[in-house]
Amino acid sequence: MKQKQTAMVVSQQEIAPMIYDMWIETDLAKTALPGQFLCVYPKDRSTLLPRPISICEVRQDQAALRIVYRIAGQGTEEFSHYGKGDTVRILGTLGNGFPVEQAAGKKIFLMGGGIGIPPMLQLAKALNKVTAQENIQIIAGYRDCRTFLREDLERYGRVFPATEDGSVGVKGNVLDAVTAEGLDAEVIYACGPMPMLRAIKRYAEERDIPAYISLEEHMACGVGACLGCVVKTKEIDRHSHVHNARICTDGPVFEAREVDI
Amino acid sequence: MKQKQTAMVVSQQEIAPMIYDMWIETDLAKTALPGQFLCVYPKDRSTLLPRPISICEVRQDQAALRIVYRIAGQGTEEFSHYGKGDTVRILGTLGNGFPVEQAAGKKIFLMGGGIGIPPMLQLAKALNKVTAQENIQIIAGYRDCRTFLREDLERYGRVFPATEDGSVGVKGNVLDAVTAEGLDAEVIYACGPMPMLRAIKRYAEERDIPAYISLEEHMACGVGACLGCVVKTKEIDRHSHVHNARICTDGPVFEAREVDI
Amino acid sequence: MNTQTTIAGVTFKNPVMTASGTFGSGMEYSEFVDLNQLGAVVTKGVANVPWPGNPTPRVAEVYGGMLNAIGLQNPGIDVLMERDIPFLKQYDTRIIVNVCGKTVEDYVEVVEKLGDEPAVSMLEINVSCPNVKEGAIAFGQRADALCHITQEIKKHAKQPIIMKLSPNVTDIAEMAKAAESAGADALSLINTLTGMKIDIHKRCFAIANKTGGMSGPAIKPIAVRMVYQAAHAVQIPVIGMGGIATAEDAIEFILAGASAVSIGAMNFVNPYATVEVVRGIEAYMERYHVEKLTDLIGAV
Amino acid sequence: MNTQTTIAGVTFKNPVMTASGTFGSGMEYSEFVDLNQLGAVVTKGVANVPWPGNPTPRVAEVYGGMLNAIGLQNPGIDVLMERDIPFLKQYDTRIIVNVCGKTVEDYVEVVEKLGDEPAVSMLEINVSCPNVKEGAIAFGQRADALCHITQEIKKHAKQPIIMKLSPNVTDIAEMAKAAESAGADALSLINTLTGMKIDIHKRCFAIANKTGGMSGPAIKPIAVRMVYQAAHAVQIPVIGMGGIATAEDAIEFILAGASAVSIGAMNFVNPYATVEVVRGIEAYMERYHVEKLTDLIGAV
Repeated sequence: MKQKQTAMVVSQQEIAPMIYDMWIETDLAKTALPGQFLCVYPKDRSTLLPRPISICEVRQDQAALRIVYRIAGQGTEEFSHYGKGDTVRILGTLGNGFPVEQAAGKKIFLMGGGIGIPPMLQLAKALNKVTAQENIQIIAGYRDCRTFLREDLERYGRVFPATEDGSVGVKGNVLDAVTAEGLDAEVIYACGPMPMLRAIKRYAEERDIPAYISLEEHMACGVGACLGCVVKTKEIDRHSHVHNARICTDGPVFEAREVDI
Repeated sequence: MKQKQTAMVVSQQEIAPMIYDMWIETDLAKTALPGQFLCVYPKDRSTLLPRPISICEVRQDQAALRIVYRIAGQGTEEFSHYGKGDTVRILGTLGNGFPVEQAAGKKIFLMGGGIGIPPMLQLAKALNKVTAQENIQIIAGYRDCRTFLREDLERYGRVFPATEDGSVGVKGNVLDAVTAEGLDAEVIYACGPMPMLRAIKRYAEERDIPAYISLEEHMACGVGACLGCVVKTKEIDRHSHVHNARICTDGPVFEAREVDI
Repeated sequence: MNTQTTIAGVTFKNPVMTASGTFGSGMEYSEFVDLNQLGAVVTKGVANVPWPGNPTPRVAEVYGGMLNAIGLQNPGIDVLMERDIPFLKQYDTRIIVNVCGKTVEDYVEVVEKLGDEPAVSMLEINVSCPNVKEGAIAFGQRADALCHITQEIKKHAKQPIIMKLSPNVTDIAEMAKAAESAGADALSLINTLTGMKIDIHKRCFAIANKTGGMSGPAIKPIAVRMVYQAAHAVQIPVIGMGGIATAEDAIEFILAGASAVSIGAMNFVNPYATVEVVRGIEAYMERYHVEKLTDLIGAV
Repeated sequence: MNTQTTIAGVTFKNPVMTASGTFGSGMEYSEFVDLNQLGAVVTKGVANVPWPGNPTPRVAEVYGGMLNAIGLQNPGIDVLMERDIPFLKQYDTRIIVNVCGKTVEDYVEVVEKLGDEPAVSMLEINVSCPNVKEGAIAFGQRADALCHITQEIKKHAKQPIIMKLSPNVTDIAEMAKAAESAGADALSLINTLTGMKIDIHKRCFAIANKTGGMSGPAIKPIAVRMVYQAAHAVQIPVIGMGGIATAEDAIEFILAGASAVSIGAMNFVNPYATVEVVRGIEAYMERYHVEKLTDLIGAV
């Protein structure tokens, strides 16, 4: 279901420097899928465009969605001041989400880097329905010892942290952790900065395993109309008839081999 | 003292439809004069210019200023939502104010029309120090029976209401009230819509009595720099060297004979 | 109350249209608004062949608006006619197709193909896209070039043509007159204003194309001024656009002389904007007892 | 850290100036900011004789900015030299006088009088005010006219001259080159963009002059683009302005190629804006270890 609505903030807290954790009460939770995202609109009228923020967790019974985001500018700074009972203007749920069924019975990597970690939580929850928990290997790349969401993730899989400063887990990025811990997988799901996704694309292609990567790009409409957020595709895209797919609607999740990043 | 500051709202209530009564805690109260005004700045970044609002009442002991304003657009609409403890961005105190000393021992008209009534309150208070209360005749022109501030005004002078719909006092404008009640005065202080001020200017000139009228005009800077808010003057203005005076700094109060309105 | 407006003999149920490039071909927004409620859907610029557009980032936010340099990515006229027009035909709204090209021949090829599609009521000729190197803008910033392409297209167009003008000119009235003299049936303006944003921390351009077209409420006063100047310079009708977010904005353009208005970037901010503007115009007409919308055109 | 910048041989302690017409002659804002902290005060446009300006309303608010049509009200050059220059001389800041006129002779008369005042470091020639019927803008929207007036003024000017360009043109690079070829020592841009606002309830213009010059953060992306294009078209230095509210905005203009920046309408919103921008630029240079401000000019 795609709808723009004014929802209610259930709670919000800062869980790491500049990183905020907000629960929103909305019936959009009923249809939300792991890997989908919301567009959140600032209230100040000088900042008009929506901020795309991935869905971190879903509680259908409570009609609640959780988003975890980093303050990146005036819009997200405004969001960070919202508290319980405040309204939040959202458009959702958007995007295709991760293909959970591809993991059926398989050994998996969930790779999240920085603010790409949050969508891994709802994905890990969903994957528990299609494969054994010991198959769910969550590799989370952090800057430092502020390993936000780690406890939540540990409830749904084996978590291997990597930190840039080596303060927790393996020193380095998520692929360094894979090597150091001697891990392997049959399917990869990933979200994070572009250099990390490029490395994962190479890693998966070398091993000829599927990697479903969630991409980010500046967006204006969030619904596929403006063609602002495209990614180059290997084949001619069925909708655009050129080598471009829309991240907001054809994505944000793509099989790494399909995109030229 | 002229200063831009972020002050605290002490209280606010709607005292007539679309008309709000706000008390602000600020040390600007210590130097505020009757007839001066504040520039109030909206917080929403899409509306940048200050809203000039006249000072209705001053409590120096409590360092508090009172403003009474009508919702006229997005800015004042925003202000109307402020409550106790909220901040309000103000620049003040601005303008010359009413020449209270001109009323020493004299019989006076204080004429306020609509949202021109509020500045009459602090003026009436101040005039009590220079002339007998029975000399202070406050003629207040309202739209209808919502005679806001009437009780406050009655504490400082004799109040003669006039209403457009005749629901209270004399039916008609402030000059109709003067005629109907058979009133006279040696000095006039007035604030209100331009047609009312023009009529008062004529009335005063016919009787050759001084009339100090407070003018309004769209402002940008409020401090005399932009030359946006000028009024035509009878003589060449000493600052501008043309027939224009700045309402924000040379005014807002002018002796009616000096201006060409 | 009659909200109809007529442009070059084509009657629209109301004056609210979508600005080319902000509404796709209507499909995406049909999930949010009932297209039957709109005066017209103006489709995204289409060329004779598919265009890949510009590299990303293609969009950036600016104070009160946005910059875009999509570069007219489009699937080409054949896909539009086979896929998008049939979709739009299902709705009771007018279809206006925005046409772009790199050469006069490109434009003519598209215009001729559309001549066979009676469901398309009008053609809007985009000679003002600031984001493609060749063609487009080159035709839109010089009066002689604008005259030339207008005349050429008129020779081949079966439908009435709307010339979409660039605001990046010294004298919009001169451009409006040039298009009228060359046979344009109507004008639409403004296209986007060329802008730039620099990321001071990365010290790079916010948009890969360096410059982008600026749209949004921030540009409205410039758009209203140009619509007023253009409408007073020509006899043909003008479609006004540029930062329209509300019915109040739309009415401002109509009072300035616009016979119809288009909602652009604000669709991105509020997907319901178009229909809300339709309802708001009706409310204004009711409040001020305006019987015919046409009584408001240029009524300032 | 060295925040100095040099324009046409004149060195400024920092690149922050005031935009003509938004700061009077400094007296009003000296109550809020220490003028000694500014690179320069650029005074309100002055003519050979007093000008009464336009009828009111002269200003109106628009989304993210404002419109003004003051009409260059000014007390005339004699009052400026007897009253305002002596006031500014008390401060350790550069004085730049903005000069306006209706005819070339008007400009020349003012320029010659200012030649006798060594305290005035530079002259800014306003050929781009959109709010006065004759003169001014007429010189600023045609390259040949801009060339002519620049040459004439150069013949009589003792101080280096800055030609202030209008953004209401098709090709700002062409105008910049025209001024440079005619001998301009520097350029400043952008002046205001011509805009219009209509009150839909009263169905009248918000500004008595109908159109007004638009300024404020809303126009910044257009200003940055034009500063970038002008700075890349000429060798002479460019002073950038248009919607600067913060140090981040100022640095964006400097990266685009501006050797200095001016704060305009935002003085009205925040009387401390100029000094806050000075401090903010210093903080940016410290954060990114920029030793000389000049290293940032055009560094995108």
